Amino acid sequence: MSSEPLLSVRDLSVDFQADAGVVHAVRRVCFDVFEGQTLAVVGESGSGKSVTAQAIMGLLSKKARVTSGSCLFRDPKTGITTDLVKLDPNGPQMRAIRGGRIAMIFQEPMTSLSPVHTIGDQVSEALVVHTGCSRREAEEKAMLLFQRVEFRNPERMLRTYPFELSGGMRQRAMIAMAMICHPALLIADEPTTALDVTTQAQILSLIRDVQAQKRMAVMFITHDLGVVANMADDVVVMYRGEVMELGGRETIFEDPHHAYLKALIRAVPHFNMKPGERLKPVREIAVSIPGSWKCETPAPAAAPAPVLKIDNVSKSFTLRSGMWSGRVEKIQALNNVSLSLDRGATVGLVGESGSGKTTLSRMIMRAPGSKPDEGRIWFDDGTGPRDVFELKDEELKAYRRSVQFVFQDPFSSLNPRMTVYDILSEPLLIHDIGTREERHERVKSLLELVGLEPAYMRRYPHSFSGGQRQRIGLARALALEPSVILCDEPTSALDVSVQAQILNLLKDLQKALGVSYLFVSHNLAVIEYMARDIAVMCRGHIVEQAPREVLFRSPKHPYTKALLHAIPDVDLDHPLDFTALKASASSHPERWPAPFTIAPGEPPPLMVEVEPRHFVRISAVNAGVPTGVAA
Amino acid sequence: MSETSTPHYVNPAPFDPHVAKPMTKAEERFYSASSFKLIWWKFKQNRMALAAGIFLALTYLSLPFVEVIAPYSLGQRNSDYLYSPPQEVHFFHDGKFIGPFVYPLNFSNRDIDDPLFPGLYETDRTKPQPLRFFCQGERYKLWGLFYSDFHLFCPPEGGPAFLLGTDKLGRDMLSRIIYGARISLTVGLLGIAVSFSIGLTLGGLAGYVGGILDSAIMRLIEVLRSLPELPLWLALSAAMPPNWSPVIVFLGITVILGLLDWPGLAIAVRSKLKSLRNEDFVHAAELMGASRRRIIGRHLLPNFMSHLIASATLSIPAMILGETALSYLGLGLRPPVTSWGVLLNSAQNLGSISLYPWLLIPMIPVMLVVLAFNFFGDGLRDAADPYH
Amino acid sequence: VESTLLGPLVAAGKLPPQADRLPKQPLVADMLVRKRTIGQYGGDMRTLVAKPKDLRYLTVMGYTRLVGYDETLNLKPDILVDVVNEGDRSFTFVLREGHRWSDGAPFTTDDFRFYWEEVALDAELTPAGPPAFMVVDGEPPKVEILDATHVRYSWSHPNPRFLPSLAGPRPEWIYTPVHYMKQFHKKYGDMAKLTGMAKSLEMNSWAALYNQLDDPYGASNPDMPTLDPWWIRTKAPSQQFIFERNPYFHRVDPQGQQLPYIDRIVANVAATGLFAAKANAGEVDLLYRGLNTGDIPMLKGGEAWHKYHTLAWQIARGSAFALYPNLTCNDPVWRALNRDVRFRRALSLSIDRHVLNNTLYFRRGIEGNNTMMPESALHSEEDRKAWATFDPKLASQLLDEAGLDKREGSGTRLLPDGRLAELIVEVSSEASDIIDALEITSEFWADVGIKMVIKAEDSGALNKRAYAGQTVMVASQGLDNAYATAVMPPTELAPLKQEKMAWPKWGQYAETAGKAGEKVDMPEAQQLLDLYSQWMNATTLDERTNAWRDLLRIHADQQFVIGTVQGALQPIVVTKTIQNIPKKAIFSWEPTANLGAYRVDEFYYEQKTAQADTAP
Amino acid sequence: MIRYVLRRVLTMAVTLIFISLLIFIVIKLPPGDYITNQIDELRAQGETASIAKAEQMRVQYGLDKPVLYQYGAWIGILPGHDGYSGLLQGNCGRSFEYGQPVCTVVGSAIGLTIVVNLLVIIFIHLVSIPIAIYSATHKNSVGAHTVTFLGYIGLATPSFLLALALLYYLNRWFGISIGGLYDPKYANEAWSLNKLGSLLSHLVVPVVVIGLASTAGMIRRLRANLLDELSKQYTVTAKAKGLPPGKALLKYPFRIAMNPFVADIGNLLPSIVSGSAIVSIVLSLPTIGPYLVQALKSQDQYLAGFILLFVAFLTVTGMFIADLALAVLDPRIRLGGGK
Ligand SMILES: Nc1ncnc2c1ncn2[C@@H]1O[C@H](COP(=O)(O)OP(=O)(O)OP(=O)(O)O)[C@@H](O)[C@H]1O
Ligand SMILES: Nc1ncnc2c1ncn2[C@@H]1O[C@H](COP(=O)(O)OP(=O)(O)OP(=O)(O)O)[C@@H](O)[C@H]1O
Ligand SMILES: [Mg+2]
Ligand SMILES: [Mg+2]
Repeated sequence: MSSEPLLSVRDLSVDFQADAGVVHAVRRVCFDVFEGQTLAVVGESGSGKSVTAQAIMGLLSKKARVTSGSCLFRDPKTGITTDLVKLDPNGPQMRAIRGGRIAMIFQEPMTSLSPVHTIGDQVSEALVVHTGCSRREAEEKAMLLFQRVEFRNPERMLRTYPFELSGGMRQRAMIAMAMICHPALLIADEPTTALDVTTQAQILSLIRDVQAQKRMAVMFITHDLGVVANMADDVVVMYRGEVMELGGRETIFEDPHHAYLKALIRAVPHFNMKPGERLKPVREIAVSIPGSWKCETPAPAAAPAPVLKIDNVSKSFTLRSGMWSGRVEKIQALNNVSLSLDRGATVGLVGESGSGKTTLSRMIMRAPGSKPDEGRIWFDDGTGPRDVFELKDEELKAYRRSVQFVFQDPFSSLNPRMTVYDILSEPLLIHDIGTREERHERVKSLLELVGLEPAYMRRYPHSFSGGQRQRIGLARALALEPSVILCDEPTSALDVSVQAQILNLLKDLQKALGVSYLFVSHNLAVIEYMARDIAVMCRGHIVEQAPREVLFRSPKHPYTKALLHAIPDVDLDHPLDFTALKASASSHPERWPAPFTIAPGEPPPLMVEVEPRHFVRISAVNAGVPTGVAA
Repeated sequence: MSETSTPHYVNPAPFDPHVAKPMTKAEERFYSASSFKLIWWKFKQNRMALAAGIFLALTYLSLPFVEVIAPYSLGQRNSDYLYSPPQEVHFFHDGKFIGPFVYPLNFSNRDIDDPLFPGLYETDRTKPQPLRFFCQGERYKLWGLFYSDFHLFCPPEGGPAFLLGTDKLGRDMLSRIIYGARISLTVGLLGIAVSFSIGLTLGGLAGYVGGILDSAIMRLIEVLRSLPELPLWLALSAAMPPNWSPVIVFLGITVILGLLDWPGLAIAVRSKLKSLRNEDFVHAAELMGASRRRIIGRHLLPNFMSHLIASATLSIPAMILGETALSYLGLGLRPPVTSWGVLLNSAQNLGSISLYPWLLIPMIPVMLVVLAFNFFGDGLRDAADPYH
Repeated sequence: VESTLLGPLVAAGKLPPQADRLPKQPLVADMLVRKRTIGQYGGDMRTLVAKPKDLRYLTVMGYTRLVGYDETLNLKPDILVDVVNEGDRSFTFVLREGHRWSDGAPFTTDDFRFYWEEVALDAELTPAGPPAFMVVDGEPPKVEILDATHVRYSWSHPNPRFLPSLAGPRPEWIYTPVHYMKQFHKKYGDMAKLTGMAKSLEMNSWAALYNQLDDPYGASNPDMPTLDPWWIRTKAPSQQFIFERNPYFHRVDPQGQQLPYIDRIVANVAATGLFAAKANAGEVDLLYRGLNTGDIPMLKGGEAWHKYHTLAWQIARGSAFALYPNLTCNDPVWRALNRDVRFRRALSLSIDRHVLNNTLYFRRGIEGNNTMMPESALHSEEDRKAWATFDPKLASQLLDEAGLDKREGSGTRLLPDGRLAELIVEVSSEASDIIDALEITSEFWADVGIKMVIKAEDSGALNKRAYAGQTVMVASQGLDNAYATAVMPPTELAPLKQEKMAWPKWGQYAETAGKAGEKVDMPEAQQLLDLYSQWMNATTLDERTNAWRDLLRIHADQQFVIGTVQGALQPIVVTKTIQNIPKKAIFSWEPTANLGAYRVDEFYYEQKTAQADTAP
Repeated sequence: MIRYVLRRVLTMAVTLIFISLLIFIVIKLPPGDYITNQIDELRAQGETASIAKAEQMRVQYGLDKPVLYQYGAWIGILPGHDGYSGLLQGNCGRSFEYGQPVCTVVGSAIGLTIVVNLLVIIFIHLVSIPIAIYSATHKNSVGAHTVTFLGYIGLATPSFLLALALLYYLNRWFGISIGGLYDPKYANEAWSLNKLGSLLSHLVVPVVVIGLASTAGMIRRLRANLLDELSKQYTVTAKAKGLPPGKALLKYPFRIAMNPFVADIGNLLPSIVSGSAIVSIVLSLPTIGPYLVQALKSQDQYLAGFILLFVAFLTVTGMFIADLALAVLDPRIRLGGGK
C-alpha cells in the first residue's frame, strides 16, 4: 500500500447560488482515497455527498462555486499530481481524466442516460474516446462487461434504449459505462440502490475483482451500512455538508464516537426486531395527523374483502429489433401473477431486478401502456370489487384519488419546470381540494412530514439531492390521503436515519388512516419491518409468498434462499461470501433444483400452498410432490 | 487489506440533530411568493429583457394617443416639400444653447434646364426655428369622441419640421410611422393568437393522445399544408366585399393567415409531445387523475416553452411584414390605411434606395419592435427556466 | 454595303446580295427631311420583356404596316407602294414588285387572297367571321385580286375605319405567308399529319394548331416569315429572345442602304419590378415599358454611373388620372346621381388640379379636362377649361341642387335614400400613381361632403365588376389617344366599348349588337352615338373634323369622364450611343405605336463597339 | 414496420386524391376561366379581333363543362377532349398560356427550382446551426447578441426591398447584372466556367434573401431547444465520459434539439417549390414559383393544378419522411401508434 493517497480532498467547500440566497452544500471537507482501496461515504440525505463527487469530477452545475479547498489527484500511470479544482472543467486535461482516469456512476440512472441512444452506444463510447479503439472492439468489451453485471442477454443490450429497461438494469448499464475504461478512481454514487441483493452482491464482487486486479480506488457513496461493512476500507460520515467522523472501517463500526454516527448505526433496521418495535431515527418527527387532514373517514378497517386483488395477470413487451425487420422479440415481464392486498395491510414485494415489480405496480395504477395481456385487477373501495381497467370517468377519477404511486426514479417523475410547491399542490388542484391558503398549509405540512424544510417549497426538483427528491415524490403520493399507496422503492435513496423516519411515518399513517401499502423494495430488512405478507418475484413469476415471519424463518424456494443469503450484514463478523454467491445460479429458473425448475416449453408452473398462507411456485411437471420441498 | 493508517477524525463541534437554521427575511419572502412572482423576480434581473418589456409596454400604451404624439395628421401633405430629407434637430446655434430647434429647409431651384431631376433642399443655417412642445397644432378627433388640437410637439411657427423627411406626396414620415404603429402592432397579434391557440390545441392533442386522433389531425395538416395558399388568397381577394373597410379586410386576412399558419406549430408541438408523453412525470400526473388539458397545458407544453416563445417572437415580424408580401397578390393593406408594412411597401423601389433613403426608415421601428419582442421572449424563457 | 450580320452569309453565297433582296422600288426613308443622320450597321439592342407574351410589343415597335403613320400623323403607304382610295368605298392596294418575305419567298397578292378566302371566311379558323373593321353594316368587302401586285377591297358604304385600322399599333393582318401557312391548312396539308401534330402539342384540332402557328403579332413562331424589320429567332420558353434583321426588308436609307441599321434585338426576360433597376444599371439599350413618370429622378440619377439618357416624352393621354362615373351602374341611386350632370360637374369643380399637378407631375402637366393635347389639331382651350376649374363653392351648390343637400354630423352628405354618400372608387392595384392621386382627390371631395372609399383590386377583377355593373366609379387614365387627327375613328368618345368604365353596359350592347348590355337611354349619350355615325358616313375631312370637335365639346361639357392633369411623362431609357431617336416627342399607343412611328429601324449605334456593357 | 409503411403509403394516396380535388376546386374558385380572362385582357388592349378565336378554345378544351367533369378529365377518370388522357394516364395536360404541354413548360423550371432552393436550404442550415450553437453556449454574450441582431435584419426587412438593395449594390460594386440566374449575355450559350461563375454570383442574392427570412427563425428556435437540452442530466453524463465538448454537444443535446426541425421536413420539401415564389417573381428567377403565380392569376388551370399537385405530393411525402426520420431519431416515438 502506498502511503501517498490517490485522491486527496482538502478543505473542500461548495456553495450554491440559489434564488433565495447561498446554500452551503459542502463545508471544509477533507478525506483521502488510496489506490486499490475503498472509501465509503455515508451520511444524511442532502449532506453533500453527491456534490462532493461532482466537485471532484468538475461537473458542478453553473450555479455552484467551489469556495475553498483542493482535490489533488495523483495519476498512478504517470505519477503526475493535479489539482482537479483548478483545472478548466472543459479543458483537454480535465477531459482526459474524466471518464478515463476517474469515472463516476451517477445516482439517478434514469435521467443520466440519453433517451435516444442505445445502451451499447453510450457505454462503449467512453472507451472509444479514451483509448481510440474501434467501435467494434469497444462493443465487444462492453458486451463482456454486460455479462459481468448480470445482463441476461448482453448482445441485445447493445441495441436497447434506456426506456426499455427496468431501474436496476439502467443502473447496471451506468456501472458498465463507468467501469469500461478501467479508471484509477471510481466514484460510485449509490450504485446498487435499485438492485436486488443477489445482483448487488454480484456487482460488489465485480468491483472488488477489478479493484484487486487493476488497483482501482473506489469512492463509494452509499446508505447501506451493510454494504459499507462489506466493502469499505475507510469510512467518511457526513452530515449537513461537514465531515462528522472519518476513520477505518473497524474504528467506525466498533468504536463510533460522534453522536450522529452512533444514532445512525442505531437506526439501521435489523432482522431480529420485536413485533411493534419502532426504528429509531436521529430525529423523530412527531406525526401529528391533524383532524382537518382527513376529508373522509377511513373505510372500516375490518372490511373482509381485499382492497386490491390481482388475478393471474400476465404481461409481455414487444421489443423492436431494428427499424425494418419484421422480427419481434417478446419479453415476458409478468407471468400469471396473483396477489391480494388487504385493507390496512402491507404486502412486501421483493425480487430480482427486472423481475416485473415495477411493471406490476404500474399495471395496478393503470399507467399508459400497462394493460395486462391476461388476467384482471380488482379494486374494492368498500362498495364491491371493480375491474380497474374498466373504470370510467368519475369512477376512474375516484380511483386515481384513492390509489397513489411512488415512482422508483424520483427525478424523472418530477416535472423539471414545476417548483416543489406546484408539484405537491397539483394533486390537490386536480381533485379540487381546499382553498389556496389551505393548499399552502397542506404542502407545508407534507414537507415537514417527510423531513424536508418548508423553505424548499420554491425550489425546482433539479436542485435537490437524490434522497430529497425521493421524499418529494413520497409527499406527493401522501397529499391526497389515498387508501392504497404503491411504493416502488420509496426509501432506496435515503440514509438509514431518514429512512427510519419515513418508515415510521408510513406505519403511523397506516395505523391512523388504514392505508394499505404494496411495498416494493430490495432492502429485505425494510420489507421485514414494514410488511405483513411478502411476495418474492423472479423472472415475472411470484416464486414464493408467505407471511413475514414464515418467509424469513423457513424459506422454501431456492431463489428466496439465495436472496436471504446475499443480504449484507452490518456486522463485520459476517462478511458476504462472494465466491459462493457467484457460483449460485439463483436467478436461472431452468437451473433451479427439481420441483422448482421452470424450463421453457413446459406447461405453466403452479403455486402450491406448502403450509397455511405459504405458497411456493413449482413446476407443473412435479405438481404432485409438494412434500418434496425441503426447508 | 483493511489495515489502514487512516487517522480517526471526529468532528468536535457540538451536535444537535434538531436545529434547523432559521430563515432570513428575504428567504421568508421568497418562499411564500407565488410562482408568478418568482418568474417576475427572475425576469427583472435580466436588464435587457426588462428594458425591452418597458419599451413594448410604452409603445403599446401610446397607441391610443398617436394623434397627440404625431406632429402632423396622417394624410397632411405639404406639396412644397415633396421628398424632403429629414431635418436635423439642433440644440446649439452659433455656439449658444437655445433648446431643440430645426433650421428651415429651402427648396433650392429645380434645375431649369432639366426640370425632371429632383430638387435639392438647402438648409438655411441662419434662422433657427425652435420646435414647440405641448402646443396647439392640427385638429383631430380622439377615439371618435372629441376634438382636440393638443400635440406633444409641433413644427415651429412659419416652417415645417420633418424630422424623418417626407414622402412623395410631402407627408411627414415621422407622423406616418407613429400612426402606422397602431395597425402594425395590433392586428398581427390577433393572427398569432389564432394560430397559436389552434396549433397548440391540435398539436397537443395529436402528440399526447395519439392514435386515431393523431392520424386525423396529421391528415388535416397534410391537406392544409398542400392547400395552395396562393390561389386561396387570390380567391379571397376576389371574394372580399368591396365596401369592407381595408382594415377589416386585413383583419380578416390576418385571421385567415392565422388559420392557415398553425400546422407548422402543431407539427413541432406534436413531435415534441410524442417524446415527452412517455416521461415519468407525465405518467405521474396521469396517475393523479389530471385531465388531458392539464397534462398538455401544465406538464407538456411548459417543457416546450422555449420553442414556443421563440416561435411567437418570430411570428411578430412575420405578421407585421406579412402584408408586404400579400400586397403582391393584391391583398394586404392599401393606402390610405397606413401601417409599417404599407410604408415599406411604397418604399420598395430603387428610388428610395438610391435617392430617398429616409423612406426606408420604417424598417427601424420594425427592427426595434422585433428585437424588443425577442429580448422580452428571451427574458421570459430564462425566467421560466428552472436551470437558469 | 452589307450589314455585319448578313455580310458573311452573302460572302458564303447563302444569301443573295443586298440589291437582289430589295424590291424593285424600295421605300426610301425621308430621313434627311426629318433631320436624321445616315447611320451605320451593327449592334445588338438590348431590351426587356416581362414574359414571352410581351414580345408583341416588339412587333409594335417594328411598325411595318401596309399603310402607316409618320411622325406627323400622316397616313402613308409603307409595305404598299400605293393605295388608291375611292371615297373610302374602294381601296386598291399596290404591292412592291419583288418584295419578299423574310425567308426570301415572294410577297404577292396571293397572300391576301389566301387570308381572305381560306382564313377569314373559314368557319373553323375564324368562327366569328371576318374582322369587324372589314365589315360595314354587316357587309363584308368584295375582294378582287387584280394581278400579282394589285388587290382591291370595296364596299357599298364608306369604310373610313379600314386604313386607320391597318395602321394601328396592333395591325390587322389581312395577308398571310401562304407558302408557309398553307401546309397547316386542312385544304392543302396532310390531315393525318396535322392531327398528329396537334395531338403532340395537346391540341385537339388542326384549326387550333393553325391559329397557334399563325401568330405574326405575338412573335411566338420563329418559323413563320415576316415583313417586319426584325424577325424572331428564339422559341419560347426561354430567358432571352433574339430578333434578327430581316434580310428582305423593304426600306432603305437615302443612301440606298437597306434598313434596319441595328442587327439584332435581344429581349431578356425579367420581372417588371426590376425593369427600372436594370435600366438604372445600364443593362438595356432601349426601354420604355415598365417605366413610369415617378421613376424619372431615379433614372436620371443613374446616368451618373452608366452611359444612358433618360428621355421624357409627353404621353398622348387625355388625362393622366381620370375618374369614370359609371352611367350604367346597378345601384339605382348612384346611377341616378352619376347621370346627373350637376353631380359630375360638381365632382370636377371640387378637384384642385393644381395640387395634383404640383405633387404628382413635376408641375409640368396641363391642368384641365380629359381632352386632346395642345399638339393635336383637334385641341381647343375651351374644352380643356370647361367645368375644370377649382371652385368648391360652386361644386357645393351643385351638389345641393343634385339632391345631396343633407349632411351627417361629420359633414358627409347623405344620399337621397338616406345612405351616406360613400363613393367607392375602384382602381387597379398596379396603378400606384393613380392611387396616390385618388388619395389627394379624396381630400378635395371630403371638403364638399363626398366621402371617397378607395378600393384597389386586381385589374381582372376590376374589369369583371365593371362589366357586371357593380362599379360606381373607376379611376384610371383618360383618353388613350389624345393626339388624334380627324381621320382616326373617334371610337373612344362614343359608348361603343364595354372597357370604357363610364358606360360598360352600353359598350357591351354595341359590341354584341344588342345581345347583352343595355341600350343607350340618355340623350346626351345618344348624341355621342349620332356624332360617331356622322363621322363614319362623312365624306370630307371637314365633316369628320366637325364630328370630332362636337364629340369633344360634349365630353367637356358633360364631364362623362372627369379629367385632371394631362401630360404625364414617359421615360425612355436609351444608351447614349444610339442615334436618331428624337429627344422630344409624343408617346402613345395609338397612333404612334409607342416608338413605332419614330421608325426604330433608322436608329443606329454610333460606334460598332458601343453596345458593349456601359458600366464604368 | 413494413406494414406501417404500406398503410401510410395507402393513406397518402387517398389524401392526395382528396387534395387534388380540393386544389382543383380552389383553382376554379375565382369566377371565370382562362378564356374569359384572356378575353378581358384582349379587350382591355382593344384587340377585339382575337376574341372570337379565344371563344373557340373554350369549347375545344371543355371549359364549358361543369367543374367536376373538368376535374375528372384532368385526373383521367372521365373522357376529355381526346379520350381518357389525364394524370392517371401520365398526361399532365396543356398550358393555355404557353400553348404547350405542362411538362414541357415546367420541366426546366423544376430543375432550377430545386437547385436554387436546395442551396437555400443548405445556406439556412450552414448559417443557422453554428450560430444557434454559438449563441446557446455563449448565452448573453456580445457575440451572441450581434449575430441575433444580424439575423433579425433579414427578418425585419421585406424581402423585395432587401433583394432590390442587394441587387443595386452588388451591381454598383461588383458589376453583377440585376436579377435573373446569370448574365443575359450567357443566356443562349452552352455551359462554361464563366457561365457557371455568373450563375453562382447571381444566386447570391436569391439565396441570401430567401434564406435570411428563415435563418433567424431557425437560429432562435434551435437555440431555445438547445438551451433546454443543455441542462439535462445526460449532457453531464456525456461530459463525465470525457467527450470533447463539441462532440458531447452534437451527439446528445443537439440531436434531441433537432427533433422539431426534423418534424418540419414535411414543410421543407414543398417550400422547395412554393416558398420562394414571391422572391422569385421579384428577382425574375426562372423557377417554378413565378409560373405558379402567373398560372393562377390567368387561371391556366392545368398548369396551376399540376404545380400545386406536385407541391402537395412533396408535402405528403415530406411528412411521411419526417415521420420515419423522427422514429429513427427518437426511439421513444414508436411507429404505428402501437399501444
Ligand atoms: N442546484 C442546486 N441549487 C441549490 N441547492 C442545491 C443544488 N444542488 C444540490 N443542492 C443542495 O445541496 C445539498 C447537498 O446535495 P447532495 O446532492 O450532495 O446530497 P447527497 O448527500 O448526495 O444526498 P442524497 O443522499 O439524498 O443523494 C442538498 O441540500 C441540496 O438541496
Ligand atoms: N416499456 C418497456 N418496453 C420493453 N420492455 C420493458 C418495458 N418496461 C419494462 N420492460 C421489461 O420488463 C421487465 C420488467 O421490468 P420492471 O421495470 O417491472 O422490473 P423491476 O422488477 O421493477 O426491476 P428493478 O428492480 O430493476 O426496477 C424488464 O425485463 C424490462 O426490460
Ligand atoms: Mg446524492
Ligand atoms: Mg423497478
